[in-house]
Amino acid sequence: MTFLETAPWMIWTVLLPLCAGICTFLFQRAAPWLGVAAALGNALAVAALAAQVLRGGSLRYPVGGWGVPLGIDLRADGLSTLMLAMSAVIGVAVSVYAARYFSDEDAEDDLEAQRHKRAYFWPLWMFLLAGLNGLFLSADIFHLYVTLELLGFSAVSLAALAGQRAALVAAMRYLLVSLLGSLCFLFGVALLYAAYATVDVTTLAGLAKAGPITWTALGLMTGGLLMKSAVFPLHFWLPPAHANAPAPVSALLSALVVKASFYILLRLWFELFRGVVTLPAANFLGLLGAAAILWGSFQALRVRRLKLLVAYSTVAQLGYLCLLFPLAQNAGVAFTAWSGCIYFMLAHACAKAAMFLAAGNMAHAAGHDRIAGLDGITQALPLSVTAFMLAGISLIGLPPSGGFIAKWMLLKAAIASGQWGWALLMLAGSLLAAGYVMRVLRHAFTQVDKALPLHRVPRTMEWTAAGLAVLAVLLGLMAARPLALLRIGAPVADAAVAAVEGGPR
Amino acid sequence: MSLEPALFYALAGVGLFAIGLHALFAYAHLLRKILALNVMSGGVFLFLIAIASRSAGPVPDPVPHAMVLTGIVVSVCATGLALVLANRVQATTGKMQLPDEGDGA
Amino acid sequence: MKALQTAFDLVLMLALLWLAWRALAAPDLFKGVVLFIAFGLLMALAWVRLHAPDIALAEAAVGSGITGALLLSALARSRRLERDNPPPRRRDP
Amino acid sequence: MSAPEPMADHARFTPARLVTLLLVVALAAALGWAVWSLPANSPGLTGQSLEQLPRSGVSNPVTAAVLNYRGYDTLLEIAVLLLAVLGVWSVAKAEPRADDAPASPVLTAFVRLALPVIILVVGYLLWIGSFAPGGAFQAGAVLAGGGVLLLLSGGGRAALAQEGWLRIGLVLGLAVFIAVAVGTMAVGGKLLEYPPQHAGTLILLIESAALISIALTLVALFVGGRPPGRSHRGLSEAGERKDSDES
Repeated sequence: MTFLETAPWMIWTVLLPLCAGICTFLFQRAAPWLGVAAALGNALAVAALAAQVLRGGSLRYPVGGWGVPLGIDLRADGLSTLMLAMSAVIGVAVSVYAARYFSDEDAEDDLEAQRHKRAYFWPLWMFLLAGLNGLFLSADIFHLYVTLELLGFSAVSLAALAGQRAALVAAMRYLLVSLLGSLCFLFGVALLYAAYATVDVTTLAGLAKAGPITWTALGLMTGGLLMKSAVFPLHFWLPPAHANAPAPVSALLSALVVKASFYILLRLWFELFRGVVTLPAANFLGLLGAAAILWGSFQALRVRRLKLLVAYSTVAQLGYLCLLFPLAQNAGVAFTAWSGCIYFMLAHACAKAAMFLAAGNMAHAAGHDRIAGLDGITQALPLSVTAFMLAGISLIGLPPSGGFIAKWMLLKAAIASGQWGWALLMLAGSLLAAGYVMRVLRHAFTQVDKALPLHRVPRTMEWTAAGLAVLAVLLGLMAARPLALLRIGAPVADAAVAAVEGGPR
Repeated sequence: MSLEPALFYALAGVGLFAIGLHALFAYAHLLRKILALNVMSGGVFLFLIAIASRSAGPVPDPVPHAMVLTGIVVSVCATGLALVLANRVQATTGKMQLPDEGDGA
Repeated sequence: MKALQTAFDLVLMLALLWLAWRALAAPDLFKGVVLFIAFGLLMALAWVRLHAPDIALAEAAVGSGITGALLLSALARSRRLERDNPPPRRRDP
Repeated sequence: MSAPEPMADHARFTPARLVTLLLVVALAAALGWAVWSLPANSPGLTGQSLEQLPRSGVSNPVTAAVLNYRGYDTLLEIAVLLLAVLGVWSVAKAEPRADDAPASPVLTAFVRLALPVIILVVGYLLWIGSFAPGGAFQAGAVLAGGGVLLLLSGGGRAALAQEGWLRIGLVLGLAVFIAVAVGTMAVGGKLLEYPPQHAGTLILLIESAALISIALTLVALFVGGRPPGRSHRGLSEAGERKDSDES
C-alpha cells in the first residue's frame, strides 16, 4: 500500500511507453500485444498518480536529484494529471482498436502493406505516448521543446503511414510546420534563458516582467504553438494530415496531439507569462478562435469526404479552446472559464476519437468515405453510427454530454462577465456543428433497398468507438471528480479566492 | 551598451533566423525549405552560445551548450526525416515541392 | 589585439550571414548545398571564438559533415528520380 | 549535375511575398530589440554548474550538463534519434546501390587506411569527453562519417543487411540509458541520480552505448530507407499469419 502511495508513478508514464517503443520495434510479432499491454500499464500508472495528486496535492519530482535551476523538474498538478488521464483513456481505446484494425484479416489492401503499417504503427505510437506524457509532466521549457520534437516526429511519421500520395504530401507539410513551430518555441526559450538564467516554468513565472524580451518571447512561442495546435489561420496543414491517416492515427492526432501544444500555450499564458499578457492580446486570440469556429464549421458543411469533415470539425472545436483567453481575463469568471476550457478538451478528445474511429469503421465497411455514398450504412453498422451520433451530441453540446457541461461553463463565464459576443458565437457554433453532424446522419439513416457492397467490420472496432462515444456523453454526468482534480494547483484562482485577494487582474 | 561581441553574435543569430524564415516562405523547393530550417536552427544555436559567453569567468555557461548539443542532434534527425519524406513526395508527385492543391474535398 | 579580434568577429558574422543567404538563394541546388556545408564549417569557427569547443566539434561533425552528406545524398536521389522520371506511383509502402 | 534549375522556384514578386517579407522584418526587429535589452553580462548558471561539478562524475562542465544535470533531456533526445530512424524506415525503402557507379579504387584504398584512424579518433573523443571537449555525440558523428565512407566505397552493406543486429544496435543507447535510469531508482535515488562515486563510470557506460546507436542512426539516415527485402521480420515465413492476427 505504501508502495502504491509513494512510488514515483509519473516517471513510469514516460519510461513505460519508451520501453514499449523499444520492444515493439524489436519484437514485431508481439507488437500488438505489447502495445495494448503498455497502454493498459500506462493507464494504471496514471490512475495511481491521480490518486496521489488527489490525496496529497501537486507533486514535483527533481530528475537526477539536482532540482531547479540546474536540473529538470517534473510536476504533476491537477491539469497535467487530467491531461495524462485523457491520453491514457484514449490510448487504451485506440490501442485495442488498432490491434484489430492493423491485423492481417482486416487488411483493406494488400497484406504486405498491412504488415508494414502494423510493424511501424506500434513503436511510433508508443513513442508518441511517451512524448505526450513527458510533455504534460514537464515543468521545464527546454524539456518541453524536446518532448515537442519527440511528439512531432512520431506524429508526422504516423500521418505518413498510409503511404499514399495525399498522406505523404500532408505529412511533409505537417513536418515543416511542426519544425518551424518548434524552432519559434526554442527561440523563445533561449530569450527567456538569456534574460532570467532559468528554464523552470515556476521560477520564470516569478521573474518574468513585461518588456521587449518577454513580449518577443511570448509572441514567438505563442505563434509556434498556435501553428502546432492548428489554430485558424494556421490550421491549413491539419485537415489533410488528419483525414488521410489510418483511422486510429487520425483519432490520436485529433484527440491528443493538437491538445499537447495547446496545453503548453495554457501553461505559458496563465502561468509563465501571467504578468505579461495583455487584454488586447487575449482578445486577439479569442478572435482567432471565433474565426476558427466559423471557418472550420463551414468547411465541414462543404466537404464531401467523411474523414475530412471530422478533421474540419477539429479545426472548429479548437476555436472554442481559444475563447478561454479573453474570457479568463475577467477575474470573477476566470476559474469557470478555465474549467470549461479544460473540460472541453477532455470531452472533445473522447468525442473526436470516437468519431474518427466510427468514421474509420464506415470507411472500412463501404470501401470509401464519400458522405453521399454512405446511404443506408446504419443498416450494416448500427453501432458505429450510434457512436458517431453520441459523439456528435457531445460536439454540438447537447445535454447531458461532456461537451454540454464544458460549453455551459464557458457560456456561464461569458454571460456572467457580460461578454455577450462570445456567448452568441458559441451558440452559433453549436448550430453549425449540428448542421454538419446531421449531414452525415441524414445519409446514414437513409433507407436503401439495395445494400452497399460492404466489408465486415470486426466487433472490437465497433465497440471501442462506441465505448469512447458513451464516455464522451457520460463525462457530462460525472464532472465532479475531474473538476475537483483540476482545482489542485490551478494557476487560475477560484472566483471566491480571487474576490478575497482582489484578484491579479 | 558597449561593443560586446557576445551580443553581436546574438544579433547575427537573429539575422540567420530571419534569413532562414524568409527563405522558408519564399522558395517552393523542399530541399531549399529544409536548408532554410537548418539555417534558422543555426541562428537559434548561435544566439544561445552567444548568450552563454556573457559569463564573466573563464568558462562560459555550460547549460546553453548542453541545449545546443541536444538541438544539433535533434536538427540532424529532423533533416534526415524531412529529406527522405521529400524524396518520397517527389516520387509520388513528380516534383520535389508541395503541390498547390486543396484539401481533397 | 582587441580591435583585431573585434574585426575578425565582425567579418565572421558578415560571412555567416552572406553564406546563409547565398546558400538559400543559389539557383543551383548543388551549389546551395555546398555553400551550406561551408556555412556549417564557418559556424564551427564561430563556436570556437565563443569558447564552445564541444559545440564546434559537434557542429563540424554533425551539423556540417553528416547533414551535408544527408543533403548531398538526398539531392542525388532527387536527380536520379528526375532522370528516371518514373510515372507517379500511387503506393509503395 | 550543376545545370541550374528553372527559375520558377524563385517565385515572382507578389503581394503575398511582400507581406511575408514585412512580417519577417518585423519579427527580426522585435528580436533585435529584445537582444539589445539583454544584460551584456550575465553568469547564467555557470556558478552552480561549476559548484556541483565535483559531484557530477566528470570534469568537463558541458558533459556534466548533457549527461548529468540535464540527463533527462538527453534520454529523450536518444529516443528522438531512434524515432528518426523509425520514421525514415516507415516511409521509405532503401534503394539498391546504383550499379552504374562502381566505387573508385582510390576511395576504397583511402577508406582502408582511414578507418583505423577514425576508430582511434572515435575512442579518443569518447574517452576525452569526460575531461575536455568531446563525447558521445561528437564521437558518434565521426564514427558515422567512417560508416558513410565505408558505404560509399562499397563495403559494409553486408553488415547493414543483418537487420536483427542493426535493430539491436539502434536501440542499444536508449535501452542502456533507461536501464541506468531505472537502476538509479532501484538503489534509492531519484531517476538518473547517479551515486557520485559511480557517476563517472555510469556516464561512460551510457556514452559508449549511445555512441553505437548514434553512429548507426546517422548512417541509417544517410542510407535513407529501411533495409530492403525484409521490411517485416519473417514476412515470407508461412507461420506468420497465424500468430499475428489474433490480437
